[in-house]
Amino acid sequence: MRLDSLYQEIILDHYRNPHGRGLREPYDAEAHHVNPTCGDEVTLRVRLDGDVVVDVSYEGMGCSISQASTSVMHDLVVGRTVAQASTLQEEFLHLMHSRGEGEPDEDVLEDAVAFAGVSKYPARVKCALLGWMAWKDATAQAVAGGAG
Amino acid sequence: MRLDSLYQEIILDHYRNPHGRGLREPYDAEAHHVNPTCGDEVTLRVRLDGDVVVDVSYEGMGCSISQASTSVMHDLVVGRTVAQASTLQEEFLHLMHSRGEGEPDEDVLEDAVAFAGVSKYPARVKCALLGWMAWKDATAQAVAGGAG
Amino acid sequence: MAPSTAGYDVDAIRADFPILHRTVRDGQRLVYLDSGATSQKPRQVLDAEREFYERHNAAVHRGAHQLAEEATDAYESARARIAAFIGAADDEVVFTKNTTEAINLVAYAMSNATTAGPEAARFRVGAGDEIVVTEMEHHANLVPWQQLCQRTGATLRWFGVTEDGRLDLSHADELLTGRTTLLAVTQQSNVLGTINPVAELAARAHAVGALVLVDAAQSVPHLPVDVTALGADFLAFSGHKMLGPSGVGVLWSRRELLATMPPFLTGGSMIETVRMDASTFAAPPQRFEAGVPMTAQAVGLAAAVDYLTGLGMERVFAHERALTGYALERLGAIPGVRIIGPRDTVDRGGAVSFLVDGIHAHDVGQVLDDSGVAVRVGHHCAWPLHRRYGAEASARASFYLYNDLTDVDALVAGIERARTFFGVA
Amino acid sequence: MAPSTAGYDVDAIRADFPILHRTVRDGQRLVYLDSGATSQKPRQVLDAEREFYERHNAAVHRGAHQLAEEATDAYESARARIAAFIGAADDEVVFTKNTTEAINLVAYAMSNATTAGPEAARFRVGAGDEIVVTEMEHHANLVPWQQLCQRTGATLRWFGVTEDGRLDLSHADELLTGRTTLLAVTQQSNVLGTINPVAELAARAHAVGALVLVDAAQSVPHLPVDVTALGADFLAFSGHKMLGPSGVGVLWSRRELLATMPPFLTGGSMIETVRMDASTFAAPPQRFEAGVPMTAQAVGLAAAVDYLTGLGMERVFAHERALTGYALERLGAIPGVRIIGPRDTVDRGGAVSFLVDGIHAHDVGQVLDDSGVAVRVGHHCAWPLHRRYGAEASARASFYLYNDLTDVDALVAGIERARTFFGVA
Ligand SMILES: Cc1ncc(COP(=O)(O)O)c(C=O)c1O
Ligand SMILES: Cc1ncc(COP(=O)(O)O)c(C=O)c1O
Repeated sequence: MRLDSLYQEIILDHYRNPHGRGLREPYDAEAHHVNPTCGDEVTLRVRLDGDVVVDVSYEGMGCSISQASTSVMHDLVVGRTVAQASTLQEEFLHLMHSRGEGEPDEDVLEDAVAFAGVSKYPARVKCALLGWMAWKDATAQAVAGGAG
Repeated sequence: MRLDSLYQEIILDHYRNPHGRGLREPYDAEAHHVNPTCGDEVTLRVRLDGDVVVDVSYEGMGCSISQASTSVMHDLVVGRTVAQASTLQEEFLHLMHSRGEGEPDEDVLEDAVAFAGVSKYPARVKCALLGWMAWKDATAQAVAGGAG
Repeated sequence: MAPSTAGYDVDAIRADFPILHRTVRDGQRLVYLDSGATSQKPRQVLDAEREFYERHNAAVHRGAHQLAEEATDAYESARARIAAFIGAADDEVVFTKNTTEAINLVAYAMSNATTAGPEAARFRVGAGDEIVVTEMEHHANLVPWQQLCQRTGATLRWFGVTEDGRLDLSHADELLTGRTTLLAVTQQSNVLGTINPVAELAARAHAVGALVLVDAAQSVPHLPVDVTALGADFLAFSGHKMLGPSGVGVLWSRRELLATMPPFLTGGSMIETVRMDASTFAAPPQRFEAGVPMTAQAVGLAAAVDYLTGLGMERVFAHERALTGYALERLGAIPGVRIIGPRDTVDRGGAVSFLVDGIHAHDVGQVLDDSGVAVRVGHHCAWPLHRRYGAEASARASFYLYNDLTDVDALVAGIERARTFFGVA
Repeated sequence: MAPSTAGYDVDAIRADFPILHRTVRDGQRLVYLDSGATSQKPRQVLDAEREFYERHNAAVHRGAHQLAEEATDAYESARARIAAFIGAADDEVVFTKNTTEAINLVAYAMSNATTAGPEAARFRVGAGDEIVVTEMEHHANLVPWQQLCQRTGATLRWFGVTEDGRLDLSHADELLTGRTTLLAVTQQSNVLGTINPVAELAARAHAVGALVLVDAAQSVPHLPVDVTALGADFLAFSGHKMLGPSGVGVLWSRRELLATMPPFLTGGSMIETVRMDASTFAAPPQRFEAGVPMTAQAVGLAAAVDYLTGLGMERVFAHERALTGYALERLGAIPGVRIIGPRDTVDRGGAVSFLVDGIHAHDVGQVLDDSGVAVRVGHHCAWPLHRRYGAEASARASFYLYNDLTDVDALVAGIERARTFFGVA
């Protein structure tokens, strides 16, 4: 069934019980992103320790896809190096642009493979990417700030 | 033949030998009109004596239709009262907007009936009206000036 | 008594719209409830456009050959029919690409008045002057005025809205004052469905010497509009929302205003004379139509207007009112559904925006789409209005002349399915 | 050696254009020599538009339902194909309604830079700055710059033209200086047919820090254009002159320029966030596409680009060059015919403007029209250029891919007929 392949159980679980939600101190950088067509927004903070992502905290409003995707991202990137997390971000971006043709590697993307079905719905791809884009932005600032 | 019904002999005669051409003194008012699509222009002066049009003098460049029409107009309005000439102007305007359906009265419009065929060609109607519109404009100024 | 819809044959109408017979999402019947975004097009409109291209296509107002004559006639006949449709004179109708351009045209003409001649004085705006809008405006009738204020130093002020989705007129006297240069207001909200008392507002604005621009993008397609009765100075609407092609819209204004308003887009066909150092401009409407226009689309829009006139706008409005009444009743009966906008059909058109408790609008829209029901989700280009009602987004069903009661039933069934799917039923 | 036209089958091409098979003026074969004003449309383009309306029509970038997805895909695929046609990246192509709007967009963005943030500094223009154009510009690439100067206090300067219809570059160093903010120049003159050395001019303008806008309305339809090779900053063209629908045009610009250029038209779909008192704007190209766009027309233009690519622009250009060479030769042999523009095919496209001694251009055009031959008469929206050559008006034959040698023969026969009719033969 079409709806079930879009809204996989993993997605609905993360939506109902988001991981890592809330804005926490301390943090190195914060980004605020919006989806201009629907008004969904996320405020996201990144805390690094050296080149390791030690916390990602966030708050926002949005649909099941954007909420769940941010929650899944939290689990994926926290504890990884910025380089590893960036690779994951690119993998996920690639999957989202695959138009349902992507074959994601579960060993790499873990729960995020559940979003493969979203890539068939171009209007929802932006929802799935909202948190990731905010993370990318905040992390770039954090890295630049650390270097400066 | 279509061309002959457009370019009647009367038109070609006036085109080759325009009546009243040249800018003369004295005059009460002058108007300069252009046809923005083709660049045709006319400068036209009106001389009134009381309410009688005693001279219409003009200069300009343009196609056969605009040149001939101004020449025919000269013959029609000079010597008439402003009221009579204005009626003629309206008659002619009406004929030009008749799309080939007009039945002009030769006793009224004289040589100007030759332009009936022009009304079938909307793009040329503006040519036939160029001089008349300048006359109307200049006369209105002359009348206003005389009153003021 | 509401106008009768007797003899209104929605099945016959639907037969004219090829797209309504396609299926979506693996064979579901298409239930198109997104006409507020853009309408579908009947065969008659598509045929008129194609006939123009296959028989008469040429650049208008520029050539003297037979095709150019025919194309110019088709274009000007389209203008005349569209003008008649809104009770206007031919030379008061300016073709634009959409409502948005029509509104921007006025906003830019007003800033151009700063460096134009004295005849343009009444369009000038600067520090101390005020532009008044409302909180229910579409971005197209808000952002251009914000920008005009930024360019000129004028101040933007606005009417708020009431809890039940009406304009809050209680501060009208403070808002409309001698400082007001222009009031810009929508005739029908694309979110709430609310029909505003434009004639009354126009009278009040005129009393303080302000100009009045009416955003008619959601009214001209759906109800009889007569510009004289309305009393506005400018009226803007889009062809694509009223059965016409994309790429064509209309700015209507009074002859005497157009006659002194400075130009906006400049170039070919809008000039009187051109020299290297300076130019003068043609009379309206040409002055506001620079370049080769959207001729085929104007012809298509005229065919749309003929189609609407054939049905009768009173009957179109009555049909939509019946659908809206039914939808408000059925949606109101679903637990957890909150309607944003008036809950009855008084002064109200057929845009019905709603929230479903516990399900984000995007997710509601997704389940509806999966059921073949096309609605709009998001803020519908009225973000401040959504904020006003504490909603980041809503779902909107919008009706048009080809919808019927079964479409409303499909909407209701889809919402119920969403509630079950997301476990909030 | 000129590119080969081997295998170029003009009869097969003509079969694709329904209008070319109609007759005019009581049964005369239509000889359409007015493609410089607007081109005719092949069946393939009309079919693509209709298929869009009948299957996929919806508002783009606004909906989440299946039709909205399909419409958005169709629109963005059109953008990608049109971008590829001129060697550009997708996000560097902005849809406008025509060339005129595209040029005005840049001119208004430049005046908006005055009140925009510091990132827009390089677009600012004011007293002491200069905008440079040429004497052969179409009004669309002249009047908007006159108006920009009027709004901002900048000065307009221009390149003259030589007796034989070329740009006079002898004063280039005086014209292009540190004061030059922008050079606006046509790639191919719509009157003279002259193809200007745009890459060279762009290099010289860039050397003094100026921006370069190229009016490609007459080049993109007729010859291979690669924006990278050209080295320009902005390029504008119209769909209707290149087999596409009316109502759609393109502004191309470099990504880094679009990224900092202030918006022009404002409203829906071009925003990032909107509050009542202020808004922020989306990334390009959306920032420059306010309102529901001309989606079906963009789709039609992409089909036109596919058609042109199928033929190959090198071959289209070679075909037109062959026709132009033949026309220059045959017209040159008629006593009393004076050609305005280069008399050979070096750096020259297929617009051939001419005067006939003793017969006004309107009258020449009338006799041609009566013979079934459609040409343009007047100043062709290049009034200063006509004044430069001492002509109030000229007749212009302009060729396109569906014309053949018999069309040139018909033109010549029509001119002979005019000379006989008016007794100047
Ligand atoms: C050289 C040139 N520039 C600009 C234009 C304006 O194009 P449009 O009228 O499609 O905006 C034209 C054609 O009219 C042209 O030939
Ligand atoms: C009320 C209202 N105003 C303006 C617009 C803008 O219309 P367009 O996008 O056709 O310019 C719309 C629709 O999008 C609308 O609903």
